Amino acid sequence: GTLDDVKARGQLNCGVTTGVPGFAEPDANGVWQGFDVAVCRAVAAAVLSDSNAVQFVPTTGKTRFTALASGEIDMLARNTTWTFSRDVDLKFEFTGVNYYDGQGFMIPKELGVSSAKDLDGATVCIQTGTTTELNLADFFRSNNISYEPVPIETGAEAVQQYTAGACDVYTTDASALAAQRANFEDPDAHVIMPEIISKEPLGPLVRHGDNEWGDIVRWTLNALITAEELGVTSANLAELAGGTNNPEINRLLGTEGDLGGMLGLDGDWAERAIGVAGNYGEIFATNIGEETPIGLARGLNAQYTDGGLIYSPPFR
Amino acid sequence: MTQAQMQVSDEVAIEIRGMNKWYGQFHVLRDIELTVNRGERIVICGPSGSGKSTLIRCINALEEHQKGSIVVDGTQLTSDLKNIDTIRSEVGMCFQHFNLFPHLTILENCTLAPIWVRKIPKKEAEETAMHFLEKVKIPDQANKYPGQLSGGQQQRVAIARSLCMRPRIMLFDEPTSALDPEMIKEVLDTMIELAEEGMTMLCVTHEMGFARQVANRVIFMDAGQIVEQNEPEAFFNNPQSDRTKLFLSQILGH
Amino acid sequence: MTQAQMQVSDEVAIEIRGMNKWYGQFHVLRDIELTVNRGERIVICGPSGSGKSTLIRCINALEEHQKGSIVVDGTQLTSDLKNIDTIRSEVGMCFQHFNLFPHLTILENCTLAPIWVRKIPKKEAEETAMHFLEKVKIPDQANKYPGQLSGGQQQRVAIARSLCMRPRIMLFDEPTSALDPEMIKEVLDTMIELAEEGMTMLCVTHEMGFARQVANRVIFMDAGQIVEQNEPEAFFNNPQSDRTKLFLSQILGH
Amino acid sequence: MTTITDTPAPASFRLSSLINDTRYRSYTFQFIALVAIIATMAFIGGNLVRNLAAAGLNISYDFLGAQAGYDINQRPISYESTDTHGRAAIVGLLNTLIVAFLGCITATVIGVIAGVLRLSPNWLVRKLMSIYVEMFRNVPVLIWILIIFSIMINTTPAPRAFKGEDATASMWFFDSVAVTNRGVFLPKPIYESGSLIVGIVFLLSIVGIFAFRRYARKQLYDHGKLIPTFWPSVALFFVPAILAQLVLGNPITLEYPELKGFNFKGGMTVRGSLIALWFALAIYTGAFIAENVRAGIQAIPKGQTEAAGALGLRPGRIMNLVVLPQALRVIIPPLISQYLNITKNSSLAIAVGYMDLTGTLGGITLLQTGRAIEAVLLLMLFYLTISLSISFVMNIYNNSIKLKER
Amino acid sequence: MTDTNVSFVRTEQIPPSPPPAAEAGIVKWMRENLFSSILNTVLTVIAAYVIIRLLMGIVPWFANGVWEAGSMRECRDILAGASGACFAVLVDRWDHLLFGFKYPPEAYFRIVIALVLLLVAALPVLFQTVPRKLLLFTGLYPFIAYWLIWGGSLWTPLMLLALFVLTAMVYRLIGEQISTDMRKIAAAVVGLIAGVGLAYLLFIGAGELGFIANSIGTSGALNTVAYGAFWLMSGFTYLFFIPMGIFVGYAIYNSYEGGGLVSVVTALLFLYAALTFVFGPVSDGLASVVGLELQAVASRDLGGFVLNMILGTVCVSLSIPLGIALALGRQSDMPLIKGVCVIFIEFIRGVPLITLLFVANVMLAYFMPPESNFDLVLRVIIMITAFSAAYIAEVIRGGLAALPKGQYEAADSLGLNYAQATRLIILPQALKISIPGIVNVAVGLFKDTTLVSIISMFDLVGMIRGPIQNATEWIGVYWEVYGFGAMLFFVVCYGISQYSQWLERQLQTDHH
Ligand SMILES: Nc1ncnc2c1ncn2[C@@H]1O[C@H](COP(=O)(O)OP(=O)(O)OP(=O)(O)O)[C@@H](O)[C@H]1O
Ligand SMILES: Nc1ncnc2c1ncn2[C@@H]1O[C@H](COP(=O)(O)OP(=O)(O)OP(=O)(O)O)[C@@H](O)[C@H]1O
Ligand SMILES: [Mg+2]
Ligand SMILES: [Mg+2]
Repeated sequence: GTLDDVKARGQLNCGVTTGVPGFAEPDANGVWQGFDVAVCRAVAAAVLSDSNAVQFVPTTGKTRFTALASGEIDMLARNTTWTFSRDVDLKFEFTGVNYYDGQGFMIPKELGVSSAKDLDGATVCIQTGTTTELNLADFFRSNNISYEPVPIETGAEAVQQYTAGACDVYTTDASALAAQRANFEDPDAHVIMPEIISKEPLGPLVRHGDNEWGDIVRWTLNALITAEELGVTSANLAELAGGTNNPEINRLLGTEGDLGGMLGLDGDWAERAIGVAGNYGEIFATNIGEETPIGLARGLNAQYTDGGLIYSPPFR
Repeated sequence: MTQAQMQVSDEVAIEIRGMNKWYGQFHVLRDIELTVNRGERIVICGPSGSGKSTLIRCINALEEHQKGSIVVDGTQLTSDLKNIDTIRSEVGMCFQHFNLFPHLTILENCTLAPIWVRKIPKKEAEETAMHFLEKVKIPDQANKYPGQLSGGQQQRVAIARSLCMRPRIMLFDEPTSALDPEMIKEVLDTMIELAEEGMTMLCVTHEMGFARQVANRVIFMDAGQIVEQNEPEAFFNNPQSDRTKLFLSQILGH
Repeated sequence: MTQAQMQVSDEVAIEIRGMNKWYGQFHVLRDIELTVNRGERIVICGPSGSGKSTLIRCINALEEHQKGSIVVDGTQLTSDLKNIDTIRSEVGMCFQHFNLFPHLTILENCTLAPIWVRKIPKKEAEETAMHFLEKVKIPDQANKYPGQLSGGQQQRVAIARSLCMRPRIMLFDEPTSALDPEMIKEVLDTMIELAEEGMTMLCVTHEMGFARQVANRVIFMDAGQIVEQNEPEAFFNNPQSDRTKLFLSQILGH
Repeated sequence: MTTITDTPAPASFRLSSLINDTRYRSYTFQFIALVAIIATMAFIGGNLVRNLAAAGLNISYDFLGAQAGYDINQRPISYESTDTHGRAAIVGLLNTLIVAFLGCITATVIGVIAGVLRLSPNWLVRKLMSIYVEMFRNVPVLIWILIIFSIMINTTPAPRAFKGEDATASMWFFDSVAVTNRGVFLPKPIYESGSLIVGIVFLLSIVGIFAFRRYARKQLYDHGKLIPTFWPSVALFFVPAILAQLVLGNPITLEYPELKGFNFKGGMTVRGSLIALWFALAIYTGAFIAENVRAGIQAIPKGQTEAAGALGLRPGRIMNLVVLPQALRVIIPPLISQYLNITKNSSLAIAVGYMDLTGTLGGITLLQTGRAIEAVLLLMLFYLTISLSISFVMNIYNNSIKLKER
Repeated sequence: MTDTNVSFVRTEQIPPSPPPAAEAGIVKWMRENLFSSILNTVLTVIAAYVIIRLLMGIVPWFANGVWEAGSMRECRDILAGASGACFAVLVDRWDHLLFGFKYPPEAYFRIVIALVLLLVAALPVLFQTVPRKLLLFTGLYPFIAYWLIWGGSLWTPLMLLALFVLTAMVYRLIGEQISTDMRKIAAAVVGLIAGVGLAYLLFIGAGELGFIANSIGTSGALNTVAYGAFWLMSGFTYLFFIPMGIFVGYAIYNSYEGGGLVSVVTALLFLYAALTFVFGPVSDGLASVVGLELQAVASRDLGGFVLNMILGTVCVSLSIPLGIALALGRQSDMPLIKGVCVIFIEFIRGVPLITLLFVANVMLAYFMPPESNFDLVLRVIIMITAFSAAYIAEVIRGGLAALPKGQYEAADSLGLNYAQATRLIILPQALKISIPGIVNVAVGLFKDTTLVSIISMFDLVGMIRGPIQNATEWIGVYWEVYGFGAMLFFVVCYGISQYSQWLERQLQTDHH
């Protein structure tokens, strides 16, 4: 199975994007950084005990599925929406959701538009490569308004067109909108509209059929989430790993039970995964949280206990 | 038939006075003085680079001269386009490499200029063309393309093409030097025939047999100057200048 | 020296029986019968297109014949590559346009085939080559490229190149017709020398002087057939067929 | 002469004849090659089947019939997001053809002008043209497409710049044409009753132009009268149709583009993406064509011009009657490959968001359906067909004008 | 009536004199080159206007350029509204633009050395006057460059080199040096091995075809046809697997006299055996004794302009032999071989490179055995090589066609066989004629390597469009990076095309 391949190789091949700020981008030193990247690193740490034993394979919208299907990559952690046909028809297995997104619109304030329903006749820049085009078409068709789509390949080019006024509206996942707006010359001149026209649950995926490997990816992600829920942070990780009186934490960190063994890993796997960059909340905060230039609020991505959708099945 | 039997009138066909030409700093033609009467047949010879080609190209305004005057058939050669046109329609020219138009048939080659320059109706132009093609003995090739003809045939077509413009003066620039020996004769025969009809001709050539047979006058050029001119017999048998003697000894010894 | 003085053995070098060749539907060679003895020197002439080149190219398997048999030095020319190779290494050929290899020096031209085909060590091959280059009187050009030589020299190199393979039979296809008159003599001299040494030669040529001087036999071809063959004196002075007479009158009158 | 026909018995067949006999040799080699090809196919095909099975995929073109779900902004034929992927591919194909066609024409015009100007006696023009040619020939077309697109977006005004009292941009030609960074908005003709007649008149006048030119040629050939054709042709082109339009009381009206809401409405739109791609391809390929044209003209020996001059032809006529007809024969073969290059390079359209074949079938369709193999195969098939047709047609033309040789 | 006074003799020479004053100097130059006619004057004015406008736009942008800043925002602050470039991005991302973002910075010097050596290696190929001895270095260069760029143990390229040399030696040994009897024995052995091997391969292939047929099934008319066709081919192959093996074995055996086929096959067999059985263990063993290691770098980590350079040089050099083979194949008089070559060439020339890159990216992996997993760079190299081979084949075909028929005939009449004639006579001449054409293809190909950015490789353009433009601090840069990229390509391509023009002139004078 994939697990053996990865172990034999000593390296995890993880498909990412060619660059989305905050989610996956190489920094000035050429090191991949970002929210999606952190998932890959966590898996690598869990499996190979080395968060740097990851080969990041940049993929485009077109190439990501074949890269995964052909075995070039072991997992894809790229803003890929979990949809029925991808899961069923293309034969992939989505192992969870690390970011709940939705498609939104950004528009210059001066146009004075307050609702997406007022966009009749607008020119809309779309960053192609995901489900965006389809959502957009559905939205305008169901609201019976006309528009002019302008498909753009990269986010940077879309922004360029949008800021030059070549389109009135820019649509893509709300997270990216926020991230890009933050870098505008004058961010306040643009508003993100309230309508979110689609559900975009983004998460890592693996090939169909290798359930052991799928489980590892799924539960590594869940470990990060559970860690936040249970208050396990990178600061107190070492201390808690010594054993606590919370059995759930103990099971998570391997001091109780043998969850790791069931996965084909050792007992410390989750500790290592969390140790890379902290729990889900910490990863969020360092990569895309409100303190970063991306400046995303937790919103839907808060723990269920805080009214969000982030929810991990129990570790038992 | 010798040259004496062909008539030469007193009328002046070409008059060149104090003509000078430079290529950049290089003085190719120096103080050329030359008068050609109507009906005269002049052969120009001289070593390579002496300016023979340049001289006859100046007469046809293919090259500009910078000093002196050239009067052809009473028309002064200036940079005035009208005069150039007049002169060019009076003067026909044959080149060493024939320069037929490869994309046109022989007949079209011959009728192109009459139709577009002389504004002669096509039918009439074709009749004239056929007449001259007959004269150069290749009427049957009229609908072929130049590429399909031998060198000698091509040169004869080139002559016919010039004749179709009914020029009063013909210039030849080494018309036979690119030909195989067998073909030279064909072309020279055509030229001799032309000479017999009294065409005024200036011919750069080294065919000395031809010069003896048809020329009224042979001009020897060297270093851009006319060094010697004389009737053919006198020229060949009794050259005056040393330069001429040397040249003749080379050419005839060959 | 006349042909009578050169020895001709009884051994058969080339035997052609009922050979026919077609290009598509066109019957180029018709029922050719020809026996060449070792040491014979045969000149083939005939009007253009009569199939002379085709005949000697068939002997060298450059063209395939479709009917009849060709036996060269006891080897039957079939489609078997081995036989073809054997024959080609027995038979040298000189072309009208020399076909030297322009990217190799004269010496390399001469040693290429001995080294690669005969597998002779390079050094030895070079010695042989120099020997033959001396024979054709251009040893000093050995390190030049063909492009730097005159036509006559090139043709002599071509002969030397063939000789280096030590062929027992030489074929010549109009070896002098692409040359300027001065150079023809050089080449003919070389060929005469070769003939004197007793090389079996088949030569397509219109150099009648050469034919008279060295040939044992002159063959006249027309329309793909051998029309007449005879000893040179008899052939030139007393041709039998009308076709031959006509041809000779044209060629000698020229 | 004796005619013995003792044909030799054909060399007896041995196994080694298969290799050594010229009669069988080539069959042997081809047979071996055939077996090798089949074996290679088997290898590749077997792997393909096995890999697809392992990935749980199957080759199927059913997706072409499924609903596409995305919109395309430039639709030569009607298309909705509810139409099929197949139809979307056709739309893309037509868009490819449109940009390739426009590109070829414009590149030819640019190339011919630049090529002729490179031979101009004017030093400055000559240098300028060679800078143009070298600059474009030596930088990748993708970079040029991106740069030109960017220039277009950033130097032309956005529609909203036309808005309001203090508009920073204004329309051209009496408010009929708007040049924006979304494209160019042009008046669109509206056909009312009677416009058919105007149309017919216009067509007739075009026929008339050809007839007139023939007539002029005939006059020259038959009566030696040279009639100028340029201005009469221009007049013929415009006057009858305009007259008909006036006489019939303006049956054809123009719908002018107007700024309404976000965009200009009404009229015709030439989208920015099309313009950028078209322009980039044309100007890039134009540089190559310019070189071909220059080489073609220079390949005509100077003797041709001189001979024509000596016959008394004027320079313009020399160009038309002698030089160009010959140069054309030199220029056409490389021109064919430049046309093919434009078509192939148009596949970079997606870089500027133009929805060509690669953008639809090879882009969003591939992306949405994940049918990579099928989509890529179809894509190659389409391009191959286009390329082969272009070179087929151009080769026929080329052969028809070839020079006759001995 | 004749002019009696024709005779004339010049007694003194006219010395050459300088041309009249109006015919020289700058005024004349201006008159002739700028203002010779009304049209030209107008053109001059227009051209001057265009140039001035362009300069007015570009010069201030350049002059105001900011070279030191940490981000786009800082640039904007420094410029404070004035028009100006933000060249700071070039400074900041210089390494990435040239080498990609993953290549270890401490190994940059290796690439620089490899590129410099490339120039040296190219010299003897490009200039006839350079000593021929340098060609030896050219032959060694690929191995050196491989080691420098990809790193790893030096033993790998060294062993490869040794294997190639050994293979050549085996070839010569069998072909020339051993006695005829020995060669007969060798021929028998090699023929047996090759025959059995071939029969085995065909047997496997036939099975494979049947497998394909079965997995297609017979649902649908098209499938039924394909099913039939595959079974037919399978049957054909089954029928012939033993006869083919025997025949090929026999053919090799039978050709012992010529020596050619035997030695080629022996050499290939040797190479194959050595690569599979000896190569790995020995080079590993040697590496464990003496390291000679450079830090290994994965192909994936190559990027930036260097990736363009590597793809360009590797693909062009690989495609020349392939192109030659295709061109010869296309000239062949065997319809099947000719047909295959024509189809390949026309197919490749008929589709855009990016569709082929898509194939490399999404399809090629499916054509390979499931366990083999070679990386994207290699796949891309394969496709680009195939692509440029088709174009080079056409160039070489032109060169072959330009050779006079007499050259072939002379070679034939001297008894050279096809391989000898081709190698010694035809190719050297045809290639020489084709060099300018090949150089042009190479320039085109080098430019086209930017298309790999479309399949998510980080070459120069990919680097710009991906990581740099999406970097948080550099959002909004455009002209600076593209201008820089354009300039890099311009310098290289212009240099090469000037070379090719020089060469063309050189060849022209050669011919006379
Ligand atoms: N376009 C030109 N530019 C510069 N110099 C030229 C040009 N054409 C000819 N010349 C020079 O002018 C001189 C005379 O040339 P011309 O062709 O008139 O000589 P020629 O007597 O016809 O020689 P040939 O017998 O070789 O034809 C030569 O030295 C030549 O090099
Ligand atoms: N490859 C070919 N295909 C078809 N016909 C050919 C071919 N080669 C030669 N011929 C024809 O065969 C005939 C004989 O040609 P061949 O070259 O043998 O004549 P030849 O006697 O050598 O003439 P020449 O004196 O002109 O060399 C000619 O009519 C020629 O047109
Ligand atoms: Mg001259
Ligand atoms: Mg012949």
